[in-house]
Amino acid sequence: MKLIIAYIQPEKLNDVKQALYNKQVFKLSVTNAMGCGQQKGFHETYRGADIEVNLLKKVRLEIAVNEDFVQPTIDAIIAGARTNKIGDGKIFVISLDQCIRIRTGETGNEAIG
Amino acid sequence: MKLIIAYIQPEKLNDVKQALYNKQVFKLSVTNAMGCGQQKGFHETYRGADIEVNLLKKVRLEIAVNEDFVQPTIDAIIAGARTNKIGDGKIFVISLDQCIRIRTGETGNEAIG
Amino acid sequence: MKLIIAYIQPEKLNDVKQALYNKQVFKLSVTNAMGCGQQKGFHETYRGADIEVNLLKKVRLEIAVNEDFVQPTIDAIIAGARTNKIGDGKIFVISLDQCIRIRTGETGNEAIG
Amino acid sequence: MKRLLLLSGVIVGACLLLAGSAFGQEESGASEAVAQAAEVVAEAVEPGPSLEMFTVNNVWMMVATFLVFIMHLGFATLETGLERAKNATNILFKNTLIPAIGLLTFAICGFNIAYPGDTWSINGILGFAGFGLHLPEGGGTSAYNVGYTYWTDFLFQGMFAATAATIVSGAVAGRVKLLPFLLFSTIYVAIAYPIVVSWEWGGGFISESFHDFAGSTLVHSVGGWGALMGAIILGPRTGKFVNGSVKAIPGHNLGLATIGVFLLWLGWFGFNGGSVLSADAEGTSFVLLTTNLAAAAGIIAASVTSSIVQKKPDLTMALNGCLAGLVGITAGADVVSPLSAVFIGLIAGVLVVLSVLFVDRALKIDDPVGAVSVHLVCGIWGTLAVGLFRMDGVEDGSFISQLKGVIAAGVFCAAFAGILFLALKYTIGIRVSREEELGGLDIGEHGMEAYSGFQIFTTT
Amino acid sequence: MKRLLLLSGVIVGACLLLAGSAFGQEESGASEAVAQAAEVVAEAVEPGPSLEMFTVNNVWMMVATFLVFIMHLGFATLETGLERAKNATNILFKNTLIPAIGLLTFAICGFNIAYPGDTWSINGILGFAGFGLHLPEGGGTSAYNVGYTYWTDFLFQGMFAATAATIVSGAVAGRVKLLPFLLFSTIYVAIAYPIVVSWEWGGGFISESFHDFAGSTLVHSVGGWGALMGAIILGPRTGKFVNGSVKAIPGHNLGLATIGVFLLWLGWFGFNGGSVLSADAEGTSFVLLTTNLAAAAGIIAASVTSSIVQKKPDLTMALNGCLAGLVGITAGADVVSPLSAVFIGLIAGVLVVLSVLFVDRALKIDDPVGAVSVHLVCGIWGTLAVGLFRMDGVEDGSFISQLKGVIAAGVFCAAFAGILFLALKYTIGIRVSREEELGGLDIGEHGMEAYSGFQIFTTT
Amino acid sequence: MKRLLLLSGVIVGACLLLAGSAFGQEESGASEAVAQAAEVVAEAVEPGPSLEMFTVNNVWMMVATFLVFIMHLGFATLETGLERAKNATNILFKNTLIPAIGLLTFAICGFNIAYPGDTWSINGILGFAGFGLHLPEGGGTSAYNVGYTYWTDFLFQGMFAATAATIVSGAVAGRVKLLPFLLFSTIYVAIAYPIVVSWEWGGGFISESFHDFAGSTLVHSVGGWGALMGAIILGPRTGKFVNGSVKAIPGHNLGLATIGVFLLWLGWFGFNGGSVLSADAEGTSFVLLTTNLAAAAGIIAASVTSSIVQKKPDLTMALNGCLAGLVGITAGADVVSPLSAVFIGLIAGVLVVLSVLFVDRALKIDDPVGAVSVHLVCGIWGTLAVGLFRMDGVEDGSFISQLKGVIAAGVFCAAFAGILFLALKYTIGIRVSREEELGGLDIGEHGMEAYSGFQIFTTT
Ligand SMILES: Nc1ncnc2c1ncn2[C@@H]1O[C@H](COP(=O)(O)OP(=O)(O)O)[C@@H](O)[C@H]1O
Ligand SMILES: Nc1ncnc2c1ncn2[C@@H]1O[C@H](COP(=O)(O)OP(=O)(O)O)[C@@H](O)[C@H]1O
Ligand SMILES: Nc1ncnc2c1ncn2[C@@H]1O[C@H](COP(=O)(O)OP(=O)(O)O)[C@@H](O)[C@H]1O
Repeated sequence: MKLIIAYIQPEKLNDVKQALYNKQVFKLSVTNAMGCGQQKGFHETYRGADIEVNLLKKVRLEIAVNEDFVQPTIDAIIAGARTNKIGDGKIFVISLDQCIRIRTGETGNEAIG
Repeated sequence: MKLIIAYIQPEKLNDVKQALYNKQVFKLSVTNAMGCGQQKGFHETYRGADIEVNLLKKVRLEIAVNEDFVQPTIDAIIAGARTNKIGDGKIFVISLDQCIRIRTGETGNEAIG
Repeated sequence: MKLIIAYIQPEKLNDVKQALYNKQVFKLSVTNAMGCGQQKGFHETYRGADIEVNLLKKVRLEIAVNEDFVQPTIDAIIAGARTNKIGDGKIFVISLDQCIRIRTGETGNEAIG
Repeated sequence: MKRLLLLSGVIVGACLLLAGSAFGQEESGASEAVAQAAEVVAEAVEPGPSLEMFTVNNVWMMVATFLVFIMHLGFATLETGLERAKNATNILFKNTLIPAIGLLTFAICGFNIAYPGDTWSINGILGFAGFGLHLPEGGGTSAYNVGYTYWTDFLFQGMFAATAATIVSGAVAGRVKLLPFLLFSTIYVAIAYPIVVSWEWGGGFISESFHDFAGSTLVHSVGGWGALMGAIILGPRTGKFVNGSVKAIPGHNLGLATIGVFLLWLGWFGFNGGSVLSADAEGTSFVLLTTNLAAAAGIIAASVTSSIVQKKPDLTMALNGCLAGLVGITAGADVVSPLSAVFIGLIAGVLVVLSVLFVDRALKIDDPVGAVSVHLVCGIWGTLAVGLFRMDGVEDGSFISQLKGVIAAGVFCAAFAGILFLALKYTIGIRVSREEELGGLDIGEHGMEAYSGFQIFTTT
Repeated sequence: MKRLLLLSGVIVGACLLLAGSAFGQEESGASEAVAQAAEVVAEAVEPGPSLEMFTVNNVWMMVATFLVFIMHLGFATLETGLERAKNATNILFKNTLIPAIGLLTFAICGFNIAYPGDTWSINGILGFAGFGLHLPEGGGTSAYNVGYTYWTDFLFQGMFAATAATIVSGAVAGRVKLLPFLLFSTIYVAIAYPIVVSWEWGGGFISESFHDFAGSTLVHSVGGWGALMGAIILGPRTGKFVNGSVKAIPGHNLGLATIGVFLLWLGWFGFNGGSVLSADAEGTSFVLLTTNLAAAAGIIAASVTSSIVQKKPDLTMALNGCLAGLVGITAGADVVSPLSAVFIGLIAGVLVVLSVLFVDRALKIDDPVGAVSVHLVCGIWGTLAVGLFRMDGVEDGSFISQLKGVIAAGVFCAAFAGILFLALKYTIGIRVSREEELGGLDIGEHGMEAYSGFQIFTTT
Repeated sequence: MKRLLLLSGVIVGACLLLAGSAFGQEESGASEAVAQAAEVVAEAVEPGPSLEMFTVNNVWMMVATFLVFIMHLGFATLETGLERAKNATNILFKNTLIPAIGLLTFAICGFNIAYPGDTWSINGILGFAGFGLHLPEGGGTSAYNVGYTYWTDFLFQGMFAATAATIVSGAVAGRVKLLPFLLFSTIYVAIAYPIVVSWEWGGGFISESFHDFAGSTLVHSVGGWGALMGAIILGPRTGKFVNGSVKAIPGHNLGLATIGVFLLWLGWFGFNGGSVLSADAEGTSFVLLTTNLAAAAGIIAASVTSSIVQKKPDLTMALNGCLAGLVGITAGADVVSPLSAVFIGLIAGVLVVLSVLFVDRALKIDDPVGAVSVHLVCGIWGTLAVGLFRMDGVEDGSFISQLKGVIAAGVFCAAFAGILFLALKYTIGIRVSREEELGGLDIGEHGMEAYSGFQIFTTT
């Protein structure tokens, strides 16, 4: 089991969700986050004082999947999120030791989906 | 050392915290998140146009624990969060390589608690 | 590759970012979180009823780095965040299996930076 | 939902049916204006206020009317700010509908119940001058009243009427079902409120001895009794009282709440200032003085009391204190000295804080905005204060007659509201499901969030 | 940005240049007041209103002026609340500038186009009494008008003027570029609006037979046509219509939106009440009555309609319903019976909901706040309703002449707004880039967030 | 906390003690109304304003009073919106208490210091007519003043008084301790403000030659000096100036800030319109005209200036520009031509932007809302502008006498505020701890968040 973490542009969330659905990935968790990457920030000014805004709004996805879903999930995220512009985001994959469904107590592969 | 991630219903947070305290787990971090799982979303309408809301409000817990606290922590989360209704949530367990307390620089098992 | 997660005091974020820059760590993601640790909460009252606030505002950093950047990153976080007061926070290190840049499809060490 | 349609149908139906007969008579109203204006000029020769004075008076009353109107926005924002974000849309919806319902039902029947003239069915207790608005002979001139036209009279009184229902809204926020609440409001404002008003301002059985200048009892405690019965019958919000301990459920937007209180204070310039029923310079300015001194005193007293009792000064208590002072001075604004006004306000400010705590801790009644403490407790206090503080030479308003008035209104309103809420409870139900409550009434009743896109973290 | 400077230069330049000639004449205005006051006293002996009556009238008109003024805050908050958080600063900025631009351009030329007196260039269609404000002989006394001074006249009308531009603002929110929008507003309010006004209130070619009491057509549909053309020419916001299906783009702050509607309702006390142009007791109070009944009826009807059509009662529809009722009654507030006012409001309330859905679903025009439905559709409805509901004895306002007026204003405004928007589109461009739109106009146009620090989660 | 109790005790104690003697005399006030009304009628035969005219005047002054009242909500929302979310409760609390403190202290002593009549202790500089409100003979009639009753006089002036303290509030926001701030406000509004007022409006030593129509100097710069001294003595907010560079600390709610400015603009209809001290048609309408033109010009000029200097148009600067224009016109609203009003507003709008930048960058004084730039800089500008722009025939207000007045008020206020702030600093302390500041004053001083449940991400 893997935990896939992805940072994407907020406005691509709907496309990514659609792409995931197409690959039968229905479960995911979303947080809003701010990111600092290759994408340059922008300058805000407020009452004449400069603010360098280098934390840009991003959406963070967390998706736990079984091994055979890892690649499809990654593909789907890329399909949904890629615009070829700087700021498109990153995907991180982590090994998941265990997964438990709170409602039933099921564990492991059964619990994940 | 393990990192335990759990998604629960927002209104169960207090119960889960209580259950964790009972098991001597005092440290945790909380983020608000939105989740997409077996629980069906609901329909909002706004000025006659439909919105299918399938990202439901969840609370995300992150708890780093030593090995011997893993099971008690999981048990506590389940005890506090379970309602037997769809949407109760999931628990994920990840291996933690290292843990450092910023204040003291302590590392490993000492730092975690 | 490692994923470094850190919880710090919100007001130290700018210092931590500066310290990371000094160590050539330019990429990171930030979420706002609430934490429960050694730091005691405070009491709010609202219309005479007590609220024990034990979830304090924290900032959560997530930084994916190559092996050789792990220690510098940890050092930088500590340098920026330490005040020697309770509540300074924690750093957690997790093994990262994979990293993919959405824009280019690059993977692994190349994708991380 | 179906029920809402039903209600709506009933309201609209009633509107249409009744309105036909109701509004019929004055069809030619405005077009007669010119003729009547001429008449007025003629009359100006006879004794009676000059056309100029009548016009000034009417201008003042119209100003007072829009000030009272804006109180509805005050109530809406105060109540919204003091409840949780997840119920904001619901509260705003209720408070937008209430003035609409209030005005229309007051046109259909309320006005003619409140001011039955000589059409009493039960002498001094219940009268009804018929459905709808009928411009009386000379209704647009000072022949109707030296202070205002018939239309101004109706509008000013109509704006008052809806406040009684709005007061209830705050106490039942966060768990009441929309349709039964609107039904309650409609009936309460259409029947209960005007009946009580008729007893005093309509010339009824307490009008001789009771003194309630602008409605500490007639408006505020009428609303307050409804609030109390509603809060009791509904029960507390989930999470308010847990294992015998009282939990705070903080309001989500204190800026909105503060806007609400300032708008209510502003509205009181018209609520009390307009209750002089003319622009009489000394009368109106005196009333504005006592009103403002009491509000100021209420703020100070509540802030101090809250600092002592709660350790830190509580903004929501200061805001409640302002309203407490205003409600307190409303009964006697014209007959107490400025110094007494300050005292009445100070005591109201102390009272409201203690009452909020008492309602919470001792009575374990959940009143999210403090409506019971502000409107009922301070409404009673203000009414009785007339008996204690009235200036020499004021004939009505002895403590005993004040007490009688308070009791009469209280018994009637508590019974009426109680029965109505219970009837609704055991028929269509008055409380949303626990799940809907936890998820918020905005989604449950309206499928719509008040703060779309904002990350809101609520565990209550 | 450069363009904004340019515009600003133009505005300020125009200000300075024109103002020199424009304001020159009345330099000694205020200092003549004393002399004129004496005159007035002298005149008081002759027929004409007494100084007292003149003063009351003028007070009422000044009150009406500040009520209309506060409508600009109403528009600002309503529009802001119904769009997304990321565009809030931009909307607030636009709505702060519009009254400023409106007042200044109205002083420079608008007032003298709207009220050309006998300086018609094209008879009854286009006139211009010259640049700037020139206090006429006796302009501070009742010799100018029984109801107000020249200054009051200008201010009251000037506050009206800016509303026409504000209405457009709502329909183009979320994607229009700041500078071209301000250019559009400046020209529309300086030229188009006053021309239409001159046709009716300025004594022009429809003034005999057309009846538009306070501007269902002259103000609201003028704004509404601009809104419609703007929304069409700009195209929908990104994400509004996706693969033929209509997506909701929820407003971010319904509390703000509700404040907006209540302030607009409040403002209508002055918008309609002031359009009596004196404090005449019967006239003003009658107009306030019809106005308020229509607003209340609009709320009820829109709530019911929305409950039926949308399954759950939609707060934003109830709010639109209120405005719909108000816009609807504006043309005939003085000539329809109270019962008719209720009907006009009810129909407007139904109409506005259906129109919002129709514009969205059938026309696929993206109007974030419903400006077209509220101001254009209900403005037309209200104007025609005069023909259907006017009381016996009212001479102007037959259905046919109402229709003619609607068409005249419509053709002119649609053409004017359409050409102006297209001209801007093909010169400096009127729409922000897709990227700026996605990131929000607050950052794009102002480099500033409206809710600094708040975590806002928007995927649209 | 303990100190707050102390303060509260002092205030309430003072209230009770002084009030006893203070309010004693007019106990029978209202009850004499009828008798006096009769008198008035009798008097109407003699020269003097007719009862009608007196009543109109008084109505206008009461309207002006509530307009000035609502400015307090404007200040509250503007200041709250321009500071961070974590300090919102604190700011709202301060701004709720200030009008209460202002009104009560003005009743206790301020009014009688400001208007000492013939009780000067130091001729033309310091007088005191005794504690409390004492209805003078005929105080409810035109024998007191042709424009208003004694009660109206007090209320209108009392509403003004509190604004001076509110202005200070904005400049010290985000780091001042609650109790010392309230102490400062109480003393400043009870003593310093009325002394300065007495010099001009109370008939003191500058009243012959100085012209300050509605208080560019007497109100705004009095507040502005307090703001300046407070901001200097407190020092900047943590994080404002870091290693010599100026950091932005963005306000958290620009919608709230915009509401604030529009309410202030609205309030200025009464602030300036009421300062005519009667409803005189030409006088009031002229003043409203100049006031509104200056506000509009201020918005335009500040927007343009900000677009040039800051590259993008800054909403908060446009808002400040509006207030700048209003403050600027306040001294000369009655004696400058409309064209001059536009110029005064334009210059004020430019000035305020440059001043904000100068205060930030050159002086390194941290003034979160721009109170110094708006009220002090533009207050001085407006006062001097009278000397430059007054119309022919205006006798007072030469540049030199204006300058003298500005200096007199400035020296006194800067000294008074400086000493008072320093005294508080070295006794009870005026600044919260760094930790409390970082965590926010809402938690620190009130244990309560303004936006409970909202996720707010602040690193400053
Ligand atoms: N090494 C990293 N650690 C943590 N977050 C990262 C890292 N690299 C990228 N991110 C996240 O991904 C987002 C997009 O990264 P960016 O470099 O701008 O994208 P791209 O690689 O397409 O140019 C960043 O804003 C940040 O939130
Ligand atoms: N595979 C997954 N990956 C990421 N998050 C998940 C996953 N499965 C569930 N979740 C999170 O857990 C929440 C509850 O899941 P759900 O399936 O509704 O609970 P239950 O299993 O009790 O029915 C979801 O809303 C989502 O936030
Ligand atoms: N075991 C843990 N699991 C998850 N989060 C933790 C853990 N320990 C600490 N944290 C996070 O770190 C923050 C700071 O911890 P705290 O114990 O107060 O710091 P310190 O160790 O410097 O006293 C906490 O508020 C919490 O968010």
